[in-house]
Amino acid sequence: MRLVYFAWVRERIGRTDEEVDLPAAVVTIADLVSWLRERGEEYAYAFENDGIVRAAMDHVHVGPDTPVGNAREIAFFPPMTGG
Amino acid sequence: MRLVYFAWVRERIGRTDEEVDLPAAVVTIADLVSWLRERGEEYAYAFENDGIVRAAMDHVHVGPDTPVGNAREIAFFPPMTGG
Amino acid sequence: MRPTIRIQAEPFDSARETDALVAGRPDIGAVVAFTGFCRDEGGRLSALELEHYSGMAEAELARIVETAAARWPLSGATIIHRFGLIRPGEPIVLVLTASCHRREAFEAADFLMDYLKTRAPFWKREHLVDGTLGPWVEAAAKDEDAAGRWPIGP
Amino acid sequence: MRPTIRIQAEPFDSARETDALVAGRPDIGAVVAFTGFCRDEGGRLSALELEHYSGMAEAELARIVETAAARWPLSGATIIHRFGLIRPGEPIVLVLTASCHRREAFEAADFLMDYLKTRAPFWKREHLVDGTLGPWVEAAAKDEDAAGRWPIGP
Repeated sequence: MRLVYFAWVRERIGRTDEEVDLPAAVVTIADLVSWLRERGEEYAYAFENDGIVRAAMDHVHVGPDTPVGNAREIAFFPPMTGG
Repeated sequence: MRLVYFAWVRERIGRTDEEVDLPAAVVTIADLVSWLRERGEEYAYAFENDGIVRAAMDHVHVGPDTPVGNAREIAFFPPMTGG
Repeated sequence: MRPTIRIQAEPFDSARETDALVAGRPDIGAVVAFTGFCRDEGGRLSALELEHYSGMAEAELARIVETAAARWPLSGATIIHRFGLIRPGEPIVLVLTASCHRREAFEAADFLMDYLKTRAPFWKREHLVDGTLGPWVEAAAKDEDAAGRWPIGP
Repeated sequence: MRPTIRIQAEPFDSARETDALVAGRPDIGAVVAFTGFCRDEGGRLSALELEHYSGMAEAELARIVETAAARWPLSGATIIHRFGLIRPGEPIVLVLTASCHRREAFEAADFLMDYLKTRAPFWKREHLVDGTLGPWVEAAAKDEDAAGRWPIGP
């Protein structure tokens, strides 16, 4: 599964994207965030406050309870500031 | 005093403008309308329904109770349909 | 804020008017432009003829803009209204509002159009595709209602 | 209604986009154009840097327009959003809505901007006049509130 990061989430993690193999225990977006936090302090820093970072699955906004299923690409990013 | 007419008020009266000397009894815009109605059937036709034709005094919208005072120009016209 | 108000027979260029409004003003974050076009009313019209009360039209538009500027913090405003014969697809009126933030620009443009429709001395007459002169356009009750949406009127 | 949605580094020409929207459509009576500009924030900023999520940005803007088109009878809609480095005074975003009557065009443009601000994957970062990189712009609570004004959301 491909993970992509944007804006300060990207900067904190220090990469734009990566391929990951998720353990079976990761069912939802929230599980994925918990799993990422354990991967290193850069991830813990990016996700330090619950409810700030947003997620999208295959280009569609999703909430923390959404099952990751067979998503090809999951994105994490701060609240949007376009326009 | 100069009177000016627009759109179908102008067409019904058959002129764009005219100079008039008002009798002392004409105090308000409503008085002026009543006086005009007596001047001929073209005026009676233009003002046949009360509350339709609008008035402006020296380029400012006014209501029927406004005193005509020393106005230089009084305009009569249908409800506006610009924009 | 010195508004631009013009009444003219010629078409206008909304991009050029917007450029003029924002030039040298890096505090402006939002511009709303409303353009009103002549419709063909399902193919019935060959043109609209716009009559106006010269002198009062400029004065009334200036008063309408003044009322908007007292209500919203506008950085600039432009109103251009055409007169004469206007063909379907051609623009009739342009209202531009500029502000730091979008909410004010949207509300002020909306307000200006509502008040312009009911207070600016312009009258439309239909010219029909069969070559005859159609009726004067009747004022829409919905325009009066729209102007009534704004608690403080001019 | 086939909307135009573009994400590009280059500036845009709002008059040309409006012409394209209304060409051959004499049923259109109203076009509302919203243009968002880069502000200098009192002289503090040298530029804004716009990052976006390519692919999702286009898809999300298409969904936002679809939601608007289901709610208002739109004859056309255009959204152009720039990315990259944008200087104060330069345009960032253009939203155009076309309809028979002005009310629908105004409401749809207002709605599109509110939803674009809170849902389209774009992020702004400040570049300061002293040459340093400033912070990422924080999402404004008022933008979330604004999007909440519309009872039916996407």
